[in-house]
Amino acid sequence: MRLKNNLAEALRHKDILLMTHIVLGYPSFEANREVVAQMVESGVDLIEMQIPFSEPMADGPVIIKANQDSLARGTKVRQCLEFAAEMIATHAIPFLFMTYYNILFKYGEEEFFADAAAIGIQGFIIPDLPPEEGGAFLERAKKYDIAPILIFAPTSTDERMRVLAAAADGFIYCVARRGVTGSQTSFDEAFYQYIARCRECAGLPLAVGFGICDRQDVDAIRGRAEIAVIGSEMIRLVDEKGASAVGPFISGLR
Amino acid sequence: MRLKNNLAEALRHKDILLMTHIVLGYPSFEANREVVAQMVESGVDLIEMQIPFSEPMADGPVIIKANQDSLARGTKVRQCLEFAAEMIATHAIPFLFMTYYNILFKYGEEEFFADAAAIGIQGFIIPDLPPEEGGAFLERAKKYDIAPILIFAPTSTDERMRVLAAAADGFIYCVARRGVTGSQTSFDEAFYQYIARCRECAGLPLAVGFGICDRQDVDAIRGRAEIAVIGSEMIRLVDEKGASAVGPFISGLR
Amino acid sequence: MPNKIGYYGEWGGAFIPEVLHETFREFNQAFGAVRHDPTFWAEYCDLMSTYSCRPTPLTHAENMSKKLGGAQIFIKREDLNHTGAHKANNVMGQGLLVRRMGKKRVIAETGAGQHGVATATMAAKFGFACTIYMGEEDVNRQRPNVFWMEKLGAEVVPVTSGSKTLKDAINAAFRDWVTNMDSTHYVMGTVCGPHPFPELVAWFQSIIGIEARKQIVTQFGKAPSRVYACVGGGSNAMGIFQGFLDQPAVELVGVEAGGDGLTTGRHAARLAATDASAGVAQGYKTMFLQDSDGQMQDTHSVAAGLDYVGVSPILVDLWQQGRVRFEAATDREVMAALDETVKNEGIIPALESSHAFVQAYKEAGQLKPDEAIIINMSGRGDKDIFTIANAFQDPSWKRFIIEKGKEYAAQK
Amino acid sequence: MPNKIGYYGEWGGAFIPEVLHETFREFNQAFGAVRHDPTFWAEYCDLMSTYSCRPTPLTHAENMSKKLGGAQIFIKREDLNHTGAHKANNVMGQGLLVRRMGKKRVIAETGAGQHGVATATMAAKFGFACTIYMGEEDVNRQRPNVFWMEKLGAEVVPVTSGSKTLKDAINAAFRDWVTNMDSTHYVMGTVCGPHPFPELVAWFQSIIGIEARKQIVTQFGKAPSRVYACVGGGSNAMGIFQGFLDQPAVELVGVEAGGDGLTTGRHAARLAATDASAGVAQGYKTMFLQDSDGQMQDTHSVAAGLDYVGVSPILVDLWQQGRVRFEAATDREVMAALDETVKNEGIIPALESSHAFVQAYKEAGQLKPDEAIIINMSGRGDKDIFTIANAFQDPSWKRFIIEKGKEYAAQK
Ligand SMILES: Cc1ncc(COP(=O)(O)O)c(C=O)c1O
Ligand SMILES: Cc1ncc(COP(=O)(O)O)c(C=O)c1O
Repeated sequence: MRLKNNLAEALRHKDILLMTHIVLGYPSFEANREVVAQMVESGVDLIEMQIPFSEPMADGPVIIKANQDSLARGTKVRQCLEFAAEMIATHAIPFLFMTYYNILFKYGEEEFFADAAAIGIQGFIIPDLPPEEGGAFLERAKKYDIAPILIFAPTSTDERMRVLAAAADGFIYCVARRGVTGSQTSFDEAFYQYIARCRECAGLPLAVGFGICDRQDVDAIRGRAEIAVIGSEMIRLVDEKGASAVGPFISGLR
Repeated sequence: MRLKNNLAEALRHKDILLMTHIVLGYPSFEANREVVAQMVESGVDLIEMQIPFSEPMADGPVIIKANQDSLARGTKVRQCLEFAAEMIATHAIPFLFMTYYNILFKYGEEEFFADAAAIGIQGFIIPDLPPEEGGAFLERAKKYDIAPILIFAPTSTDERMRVLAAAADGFIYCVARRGVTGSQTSFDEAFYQYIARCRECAGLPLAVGFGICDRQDVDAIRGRAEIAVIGSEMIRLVDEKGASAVGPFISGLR
Repeated sequence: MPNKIGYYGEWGGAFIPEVLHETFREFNQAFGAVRHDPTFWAEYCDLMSTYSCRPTPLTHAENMSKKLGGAQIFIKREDLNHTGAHKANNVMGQGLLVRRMGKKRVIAETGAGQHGVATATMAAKFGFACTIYMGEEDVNRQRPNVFWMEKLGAEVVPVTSGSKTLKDAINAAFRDWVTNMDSTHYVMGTVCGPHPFPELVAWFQSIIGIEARKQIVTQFGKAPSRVYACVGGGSNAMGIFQGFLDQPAVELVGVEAGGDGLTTGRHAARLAATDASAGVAQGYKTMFLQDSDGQMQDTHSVAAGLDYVGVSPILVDLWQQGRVRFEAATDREVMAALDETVKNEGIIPALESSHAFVQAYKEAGQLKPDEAIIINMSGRGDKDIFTIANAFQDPSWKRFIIEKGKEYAAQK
Repeated sequence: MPNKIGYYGEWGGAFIPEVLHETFREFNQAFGAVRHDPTFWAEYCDLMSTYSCRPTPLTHAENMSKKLGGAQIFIKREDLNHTGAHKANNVMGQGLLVRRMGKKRVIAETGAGQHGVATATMAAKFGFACTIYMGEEDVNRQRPNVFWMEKLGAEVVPVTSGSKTLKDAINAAFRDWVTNMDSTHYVMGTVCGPHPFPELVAWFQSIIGIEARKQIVTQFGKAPSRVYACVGGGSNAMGIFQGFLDQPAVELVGVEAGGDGLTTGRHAARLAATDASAGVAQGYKTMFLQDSDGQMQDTHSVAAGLDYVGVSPILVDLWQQGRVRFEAATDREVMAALDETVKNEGIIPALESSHAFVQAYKEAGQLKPDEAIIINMSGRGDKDIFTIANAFQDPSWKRFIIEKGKEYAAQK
């Protein structure tokens, strides 16, 4: 409930929250450190930190490359936890882990929850763990009060959305379109209808992700969902213009 | 009977006759002319002139190449007949045609016999025409008195030799060994037994061919057969040393 | 929850992104329908006997049997399938299913290229659009197959992420699928991936074992003592093993890629070596070659089709139960067994299949001449000409390629 | 004399050098014995169904049938034979005969390389020594087949005389035979050459027609209206035609290599064009492409296996009788039909076989949908990858070859 409450608090002051995405260890932990600082300073409301995985099945080219490069530089899961601990200790906003299930599985699910809870992680986004496979995961999420962020997709039926919402906590991650991360999304009538369906079924704040890259995109979401997620675009920006470009970019979004 | 009689006449003076081989148009008709002249001068007793064919199935590499080169220079069957006419008119020894059956077949068998007889050809050696396929051929050979030279092979049974001898005229061409023209033959006990079988079955003079290249080879035949045939070795000699080497070579054989 | 549908012991499952949930629901439904429709299996058998040449023969390898002086060696000839490997069985079956589902496009991953060629072939036959994902390293190893896929009308996409081999091609195919799930069916090439793929692929491949079980009795008079199959994902092995699972006296042996040797780290042996551990990736839970963080490791094999980090959850379960024994064959052993088979039997196994031959040849002498063993020859080696000619350092082949290369370079 | 044994009308015979007389006597005797021994044919069928995969399927080409809007097109799948072509039928049959004759070595000519691979395969299976003669030009056109022949343990001798193609390979094989007739059998690859080869090869290949005749009735309900086969020497054509010779309503169509076109002189059409005339060469009498002196002419075809000056004496006789119609397909038409077949049916015919497809596609529209035609697909196109990739000027194939070539050149 912690994350949900924190978001409710934040939403008292803002009509839309911003969640940004980083891949841990890419281009380096030092760069991550600077990027996170800039994000927090320029008003980002929550940050999902991706622990890199060799098989990022649901990600697009930009994030795949970031995962690969980070691993190639030797990034370990333990380092990711340490870095996360440091960020959480330094910055007052909620931090989440995004990764694939094998990272938890191999670490030991119970141990991973325990260690993540110990450092103050508030939520997990695991795109390859549907609730059907995540029975123990969902129980542990409750036990450790780490929100299991579940995903709605445009292909989800109302019925399915309700099943997911019942198991989720914190917020619902609404994937704006079919496909993987990093491509353009068109915010059209079909999209608005989809978000309305999400709202109807969710009973939790809605985050909209996949393909959000500028103020116009954020405006399209404002009033329809609570959180705009900036993922691949963040990485692209740091790649092209360096960490110092993050602050101005974020400030211009809202 | 003409060829047989001519050979009988020659054998009254010599204990072994020499038959040499040329490929018409190789390396050129001019060279053929000089080679034949040298052969006759140095005592060759009969000459087989091969009309080149594109598929010299029973020949070895030296003669294959000569056939090919001659054809590549444009040698035609008509030219071969004209050249043969000139040789026969110029030199007093018997001349034979050696070729493959398709040359006769395509020319027209009857016409070919008629034209060859008209210029005085005394025999035909057609290695791919067994008597089973040569019924008309054998009749025409009688009609035009052109000796059909048939071939004995080491694989021929006595019975087969008798069948062949009954159809043949002039002499029998005893192939000294298995294989095609142009390789070395070893004149050993098995060979002597084979020649003895040939003698027993033939009732005609015997020519021994395939792989005869020097005096020693001729000596091995002397007293056992009537004719030594020098084939590929003749061509090799002209290739390597030119037409002028033919005279001395022949003189040294006997 | 956890709901144990799609599990074999503790292995399997369906770890799929939410966007595919509905697609899998429909897929499971369609599969469930045909699974219990006898006309579907009949349609499948008819297609396989008129378009491919099933039943494929069971060949008695008389010369090798004599040479090794032990068991009578029989070879199940999946190489004689249309497109040259057992992959055709799975693909044509899925093609029929896709047609029933009304989809118009298929995608597939491929390692050795055999599954890609088979899928492209099926797509041509059924009139589907087709995209094939293939690791860039495999594109180079299996160029002739790439050429044929393109001629068959498929788009071949070289995958440059990760280790650029089979596992990365699978990821890439999933990425396509989550984008185009409405029009598209993903034709998984082996008994891996999320449920129902393992069950589906095992079902279509069971045709191998059904035939082999009958054939060995007809030709030899009794069941074999052992059955050998190479194991990449495990589809050809599952195919033939299913014919004998209920006969405990028939020992089933899976042969993995030993690469440079099990102690070198350069191999792809999940169960014959001790390097693998349980994990979840590519949509299913199995034994993966991964590091202590759960990152998948680079694998190595001379055979592209065995060069894979995971393995069928069904086989892991059978291995845990002790029903299937696992062994590994090194690249070097594979080349030798291939050479011996070609020279003595006039049969050219694929590099993948040659792994099964290695182990069978090692063990044949332990058995008596009145016993039989079956080697599943999953495919033919024609596709491997570049790899094989290379491995044998064939000088005239090299000269030929150098000349051709010069000729093409001069044209540019 | 003339004794008409071994003649078909005025065609055929046995124009052999005397040194082979005894060999042919034994050969005729051995053939005569097995010809009338029903156990031999049973042994042959058993071998073909366990070592190769006979019966080969008859595939309904639904897409092309629909596209052309005429007859139902069926394809007899000789490509699914072991080694990938109908050549296996002949070769395995002769192998059984050689074993009965007690010989230990086989030789053969080859054009496309298919007959060479098949013979080398048979030799490996039967434990015979093996030498293959192949025109140098064909060695270059069909390099993959050369590689496999060598791996199969055969010695491949490039023939550099004459036009360096099939006819010269035949001459070379005869030269070997007249040297080694005691130990050696010459496995002639087609229904040509001296008697009894045409009869022998036609007999073994008749298995195609026997099967096809049954299959078309089972699958389509009645006999086909037309049957198409490419004609090099004529063995695959004779094979399938024999199944329908006694059904006059079935029109039989042989398709020759039209090369650059029948008027260009660059082709290998003996009966579909007017360039050929009667002649005697390579041991038999037939229609040859020869000049007015009787010298054989250079022939041309994109398909090495059709690039031959002569043709089966049996087919010439059937042609004279009006029983078999002859047509020709140009290289260009062949590439187009190949492409269409690959894309629409997922089937890759050999360049040789593609000739039959050309003519069938031209004529299918003249017939009604309730009629059937059969195309004999004599072999698969894998072997032709270098020729096909070249003909299509495939850029990635070229790039691949250039790279490989550089890699090999650097190793030297
Ligand atoms: C010929 C052949 N055999 C075996 C395999 C391995 O796959 P599986 O283990 O699923 O049979 C492949 C894969 O491409 C293959 O092409
Ligand atoms: C696939 C294929 N088809 C046809 C032929 C032509 O031979 P035939 O006319 O004897 O069938 C060949 C000869 O090599 C061949 O390889």
